[in-house]
Amino acid sequence: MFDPQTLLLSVLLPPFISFALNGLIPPLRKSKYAAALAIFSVFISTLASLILLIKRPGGELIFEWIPAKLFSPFLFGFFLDPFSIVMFFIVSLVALIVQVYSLGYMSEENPSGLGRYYTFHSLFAFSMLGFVASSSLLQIYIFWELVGLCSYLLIGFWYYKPEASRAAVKAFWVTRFGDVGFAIGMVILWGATGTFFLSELFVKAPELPTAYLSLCMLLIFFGAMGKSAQFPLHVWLPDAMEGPTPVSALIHAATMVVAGVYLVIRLFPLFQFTPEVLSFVIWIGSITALIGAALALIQEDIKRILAYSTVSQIGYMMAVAGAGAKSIAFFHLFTHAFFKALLFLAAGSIIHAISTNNIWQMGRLSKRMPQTTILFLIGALALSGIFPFSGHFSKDEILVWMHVKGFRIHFFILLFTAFLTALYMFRTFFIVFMGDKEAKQHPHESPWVMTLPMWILGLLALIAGFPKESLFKFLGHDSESYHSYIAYLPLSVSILGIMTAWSIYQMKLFKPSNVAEALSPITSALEKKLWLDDIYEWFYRGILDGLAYLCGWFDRYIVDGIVNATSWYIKQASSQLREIQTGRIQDYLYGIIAALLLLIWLSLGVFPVKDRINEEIVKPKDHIQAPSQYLEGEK
Amino acid sequence: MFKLLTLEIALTIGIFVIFLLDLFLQRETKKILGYLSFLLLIIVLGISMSKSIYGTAFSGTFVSDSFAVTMKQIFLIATGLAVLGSISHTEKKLKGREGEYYLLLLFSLLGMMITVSSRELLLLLVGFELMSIPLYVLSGFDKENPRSVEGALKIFMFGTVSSALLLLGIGIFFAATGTTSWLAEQPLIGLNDPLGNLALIILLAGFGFKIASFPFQFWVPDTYEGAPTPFVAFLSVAPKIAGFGILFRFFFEALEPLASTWTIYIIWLSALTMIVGNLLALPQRNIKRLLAYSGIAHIGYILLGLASGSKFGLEMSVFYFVAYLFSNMGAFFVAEVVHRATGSDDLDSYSRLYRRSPFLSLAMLVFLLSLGGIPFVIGFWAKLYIFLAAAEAGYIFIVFLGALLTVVALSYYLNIARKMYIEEGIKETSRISIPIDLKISIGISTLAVIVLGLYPKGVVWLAVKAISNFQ
Amino acid sequence: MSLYPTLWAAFLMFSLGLFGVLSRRHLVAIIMGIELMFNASNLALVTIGWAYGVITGQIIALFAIAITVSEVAVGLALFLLVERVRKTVYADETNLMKG
Amino acid sequence: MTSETLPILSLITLSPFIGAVILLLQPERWYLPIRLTALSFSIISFLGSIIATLYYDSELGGFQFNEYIPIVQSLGIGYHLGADGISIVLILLTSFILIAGVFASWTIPFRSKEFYILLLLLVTGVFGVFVSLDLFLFFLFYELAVLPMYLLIGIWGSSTKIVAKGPFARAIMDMGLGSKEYGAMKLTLYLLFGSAFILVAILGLYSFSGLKTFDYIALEGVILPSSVQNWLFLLLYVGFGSLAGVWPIHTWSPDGHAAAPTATSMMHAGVLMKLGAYGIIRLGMGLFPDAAQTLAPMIGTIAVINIVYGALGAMWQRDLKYVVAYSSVSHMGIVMLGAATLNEMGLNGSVLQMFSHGIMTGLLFALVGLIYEKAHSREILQMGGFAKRMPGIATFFAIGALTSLGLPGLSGFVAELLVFLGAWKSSHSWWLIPAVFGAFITAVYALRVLKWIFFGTEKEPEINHKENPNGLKDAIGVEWIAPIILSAVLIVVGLYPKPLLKLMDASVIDLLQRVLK
Repeated sequence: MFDPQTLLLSVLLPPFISFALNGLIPPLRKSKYAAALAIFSVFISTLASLILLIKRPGGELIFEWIPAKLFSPFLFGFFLDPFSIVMFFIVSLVALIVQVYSLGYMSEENPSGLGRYYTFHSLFAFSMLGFVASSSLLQIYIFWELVGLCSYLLIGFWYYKPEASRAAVKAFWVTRFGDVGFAIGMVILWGATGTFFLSELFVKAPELPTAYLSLCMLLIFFGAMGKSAQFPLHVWLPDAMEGPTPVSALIHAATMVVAGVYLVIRLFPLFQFTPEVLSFVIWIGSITALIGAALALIQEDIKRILAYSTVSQIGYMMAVAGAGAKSIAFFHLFTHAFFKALLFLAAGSIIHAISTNNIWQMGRLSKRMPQTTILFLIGALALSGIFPFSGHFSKDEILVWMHVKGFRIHFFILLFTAFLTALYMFRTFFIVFMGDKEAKQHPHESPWVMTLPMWILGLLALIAGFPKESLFKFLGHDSESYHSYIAYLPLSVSILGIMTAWSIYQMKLFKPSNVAEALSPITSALEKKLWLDDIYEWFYRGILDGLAYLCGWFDRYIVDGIVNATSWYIKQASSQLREIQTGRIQDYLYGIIAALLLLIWLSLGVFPVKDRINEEIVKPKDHIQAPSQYLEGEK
Repeated sequence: MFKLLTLEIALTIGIFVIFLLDLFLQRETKKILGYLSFLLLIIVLGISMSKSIYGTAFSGTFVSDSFAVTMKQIFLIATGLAVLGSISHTEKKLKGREGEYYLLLLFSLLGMMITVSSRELLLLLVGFELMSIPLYVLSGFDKENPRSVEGALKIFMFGTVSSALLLLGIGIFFAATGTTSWLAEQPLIGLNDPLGNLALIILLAGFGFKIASFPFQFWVPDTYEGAPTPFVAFLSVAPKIAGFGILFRFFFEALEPLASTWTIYIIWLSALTMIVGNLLALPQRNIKRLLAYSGIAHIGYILLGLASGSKFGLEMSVFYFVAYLFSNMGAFFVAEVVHRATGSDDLDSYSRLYRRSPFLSLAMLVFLLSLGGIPFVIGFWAKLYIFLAAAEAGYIFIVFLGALLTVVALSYYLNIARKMYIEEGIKETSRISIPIDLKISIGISTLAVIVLGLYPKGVVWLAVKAISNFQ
Repeated sequence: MSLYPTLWAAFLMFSLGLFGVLSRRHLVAIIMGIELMFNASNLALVTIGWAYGVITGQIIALFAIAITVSEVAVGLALFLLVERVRKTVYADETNLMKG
Repeated sequence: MTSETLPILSLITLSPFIGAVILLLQPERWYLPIRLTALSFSIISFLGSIIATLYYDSELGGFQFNEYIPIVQSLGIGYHLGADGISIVLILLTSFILIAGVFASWTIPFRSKEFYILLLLLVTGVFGVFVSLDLFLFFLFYELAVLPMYLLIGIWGSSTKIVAKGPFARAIMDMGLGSKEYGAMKLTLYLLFGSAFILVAILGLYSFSGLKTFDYIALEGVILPSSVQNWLFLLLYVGFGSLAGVWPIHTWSPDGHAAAPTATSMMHAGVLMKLGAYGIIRLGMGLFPDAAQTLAPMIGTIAVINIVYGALGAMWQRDLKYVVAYSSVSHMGIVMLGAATLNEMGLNGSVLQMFSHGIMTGLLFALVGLIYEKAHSREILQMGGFAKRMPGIATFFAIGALTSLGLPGLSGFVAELLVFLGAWKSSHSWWLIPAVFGAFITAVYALRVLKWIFFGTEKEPEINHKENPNGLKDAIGVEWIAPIILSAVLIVVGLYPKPLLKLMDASVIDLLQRVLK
């Protein structure tokens, strides 16, 4: 029973089944078994992917989806390789943890709402897993859109909150905007190679002219930018925090947002032939990392802080992937999944306790919520890359690689980002947990159903860095051990950041506002989120709606106006023409004269040109019988 | 040779019988005259089925071939419907004068029967007048109604002037050819010099009054509006078909070799007639005027068949006669019923008709659809066939024009449908009671329109048979 | 003798009649014009028949006269009716119905 | 399969007609029997089309289930039916919409008998067009399909207010824009105007071919000189284009759809517009292959205009029905684009898009009808937060909206993808770009409408307060059936389009080989 196909199916199918059952049977969805079903299904997937992780087989499932005679038909397939197996593990595990956590977090929801929540979760689990294992570009696109749909649905889960629905729609629009690029790139890639199947693509694509291929990959990467919230398409992710916190932990931290990185990793065999695109990827990655961190620094909403930090961490991944180390990018993805999810869940338990997102209304939580404090600290340390937490290893690898491969500028950008990361993380930590003023409500520690998952994640965040070597071996990446001052640089920078935060927010050595004034142009730019939202707003309200207005107006009053005018003029003409019927006999009699003149005029036209001799005009003999014969004639 | 004239003789005898009865009957009992004349028409129609009435007489000037007989049958049917539809009208409005009414109808019918089987211009003239003069009288039959009188005056003026033209045309024809007949034996010399051409034109103008094609249509709406409606049903169909009978005989039998000349006149008249008829029907508010103009438009379509100058085209026109006959007469009968119920011919008196009488509104809808050429009623086939013939003859642009004008036509037909079925605001909702005779005639027309629409083949056969003896 | 003079005469009569029909307002005058037209045609017919040396022309003329008479009979009756109902004998005042 | 076996196509086509006749005999007041009669005869057609789908030999392709009865031999008119893959798909679509439409108009308030009679007549015409292989018959059924619309819209329709502006304000005002009579009359005259062109094209073909027959199969054989082909093809394009909502002769469709009652707009947007596209593909491309090849660039370009223009037009609208109507204009653009690509992908996509758009727009109109029944308003901006009161309707509406923006897993995606691929493979690759952007704009307005109506804070149109005091409710009882059927079809086809595509593939390739040779 452990043959790869079965395992593959037992990873993919359970969430789908739970989604189908919950979706199609309203009574079930409204009952409390919906949650149980969803959790159970994703638990099975987790087990199966664990077995896969241990056995590490390879395998493949293929079937025909769209038939074609003149073209090669479109195949569908799922296949196992190191990346997909590990990703299976990450996705299913985090999904499981988050779904369990949600039992506590969403306890106030009414049953039908909870059922909807878990239905969406199952759908998400299914489509994310499917995305991971897809073996055809088209299929990747399909699941790509499906996870986008799930994020839309879950962000807008509290649809009656206006900002939630707005954030959901915004997320969908922005990602969809990126997908326009993805779709076009995909189509024109197909146009050149005639196949969507990855293995065939990897064979055929290299023959393409580099410019063409670069165009395709650039467009596809555009999609990745949308999905993975890369600058300048990152604007949807902070707003997406309107959704329930566990959703943010699962979708907008651990799994879905990294789909773009995963896409780049998957298509790396194609990217590697297009150095220009790769350098573009590096640039986008590093800029995103920097901007994300900078923006995180000035937020007051704890979830937004985490969101921006996600943006910047994904920037890291992109950068290093662009630099050619897909395994390192994947490694960071792996560790980041755990500690970022942990951070979100911790934040969630805080919000659950004191129902506000604003860090300035928190404080001294360390006494009230000790477990949460510790867990958040673990996450923060991991994120800042402090030894021995998992983040340390991956971030180290990234920076080292950037340095070794000689991307100096990017190296320093990312190094500075590391400093900022530690700074904003511990700014948050000190304000929220150590801050001197009391929170208004009386916070309490969350129930075990929430803390237990957090502890598991905390453990993972702690240890996830150690299996580095074996993971690299599994992914087929040789990480040359490289010992020099570089290796210690990131760590020391992070510690420096922590110290800074401590000195500012704990010791109050100097006021943050002074720093802000000192850097006023930058801070004001950051306050405005670099005007990106305004630009998009303008594009949406100004360009799109303007065009729509033009078109609609033109259509209604010009195109349709012409139609109406035609019939109107016909009516007018007819009522004009009525006048010829004066009602006076003699005027009528003129009609006859007019007719004669007309006919004579016509005859002048036709007559002289003919000279037919009279003999032609001979009537043939007539034959007159009873109609009987014509009866036969017609039969 | 008299057995060729059986129909005419029988009709004449019947007419005299009715005449005598009319003299001796009491005022109250005169209504049976209507049934009698209907009976008479049935009998004559029965006779017309016999196969022994075919041949030529009077040294070929009087011909009774399949065309003539078919046309006569059509006239008989039309007149029969008209008589049936008039019964209640006459006994209500024209108490004591039924006799004259029916006699005049029958005389007019006799005239038509003579015209369609005459191959000689003098006979044609006589028949023509015999057909026309009763119509003048009947148009003015509603003596107290100024509109009726005025309508009669107009048709009379128009008619007399055009018969004067006809006489002149005969004269010029005579001058050009030295003969007034187009017998089988004898060739027509000298028709294609300017003089003969002039004769052709003037004769066409003379006949034009009967079919009321474009420049001769002026009298139509006024006369229709004034005259008694059941008679208008007759007037709008039978004389026009008779006029076409004459045209077919004269142009297609006598002047077929000159086709390339006269088809040009006909096509022009046809196009103008379509345009004027449809456009003028558009702003009408009076149902009778509207039907008058739409009838003019239909004349344009039929002319298209003649203009195609082929047997095929003529067959299709004959098909169109049948379609037009039932649809148009039916519509006028409905108009009569509504007029009697509401006392006005205004379109507004049709609003919510479906509430007041579902049968009536359904019948009207069927007639309108048939006139508009919508599938599964006979009008559709008629229009299609005519267009087909014209396209075959290469008048693709005229077909295009005609097809576009059909849209205009439908816009005013549907306007009536809207009033009957859609329009909301309504004062009167009492049910309309339909007199039995009108019920029967409307029923017959409706049935014919639908059945023949579902099975057009029979009519096609009739048309083919009718035209079969032209070369 | 040549038949042109008579034909010209016929032509003139016809045009005269037509002119009368179109120009006069009084109904009786109009019908006189129509009479003229008929008679012109008759004259022409007779002449042409004579020219061809056949009697067809004369026959038609005879018939035509009869027809004319009947038409005029109907016409005059109609005029009386108009005069009684519409209280006018002028052609251009009988325009109740138009358009 | 020939006509000595069960005449399946006649069964499909005529059973609604028989149903109409039977309804005619029933008294107005029989509430249930009327509906059951209509339903049962539609189900007969439905089963018939299912059987046809199953028995159609998609490997063989070509026209099957042929039936031939001469009507008028001397003119070459015959009752010739036959269906190939494309027709089968569209028949299937029609019968789905028919069933859904019968259920959607179950609660129709007044004159239901006449309503169902007209509906069934309409459907007879539609089926007839899809299966008739005789041009005369084709035209006959076409006109039959157009006419009942007039009464359907005029009697049961609904009016809106539209201000007259612009250079033609006077004309627009006099025409009474926005009233249901206006919509009905406009639609009917527009389509008859189109049918005039079609008629001329058919008669022209008849006389040019000189075969003295209207039989499609026979006429397929003749190859006319290319100039004649171009003219006739253009006539057909204008004629059918006016029905398919081709820019710029699409303006009847928003007004017509907006004025029409639910089932009618379902039938119309769902099926009749397809009928136009079908006409262009079947008659245009089938009979005038050279012309099709010559004029494909024009068609494709206009189609692209349709896509973007329609989407923007929909974005401007604030009346729910108008939004859906304009979205169908835009989607019909995708259909025509697929037809213009002249390759397997594109044409398959085009036919599949006909199917999926038919179902989708049927679903959307059904839901709009429901919303209108509950809220008595179609003003989008007056509604809000309905998802709380009517979660079911919200769900189905979301499915419809997501299909229209081409979300994978729903049938719209497959069709659009195929069309896009075809467009890139075609002679004018640039068509792809605006088409994809059109899809993006669709996403914008579709989600926006979804958000405005169903999400956010609760609002209620003020008319509603007096008209139904008991407030907004979710759909109940029989109202569910139409949405369930249609969205099920959407999902199934979206997940596994293979059978449908297999069905049409052979026929599409036959057509292509005729065109490309």
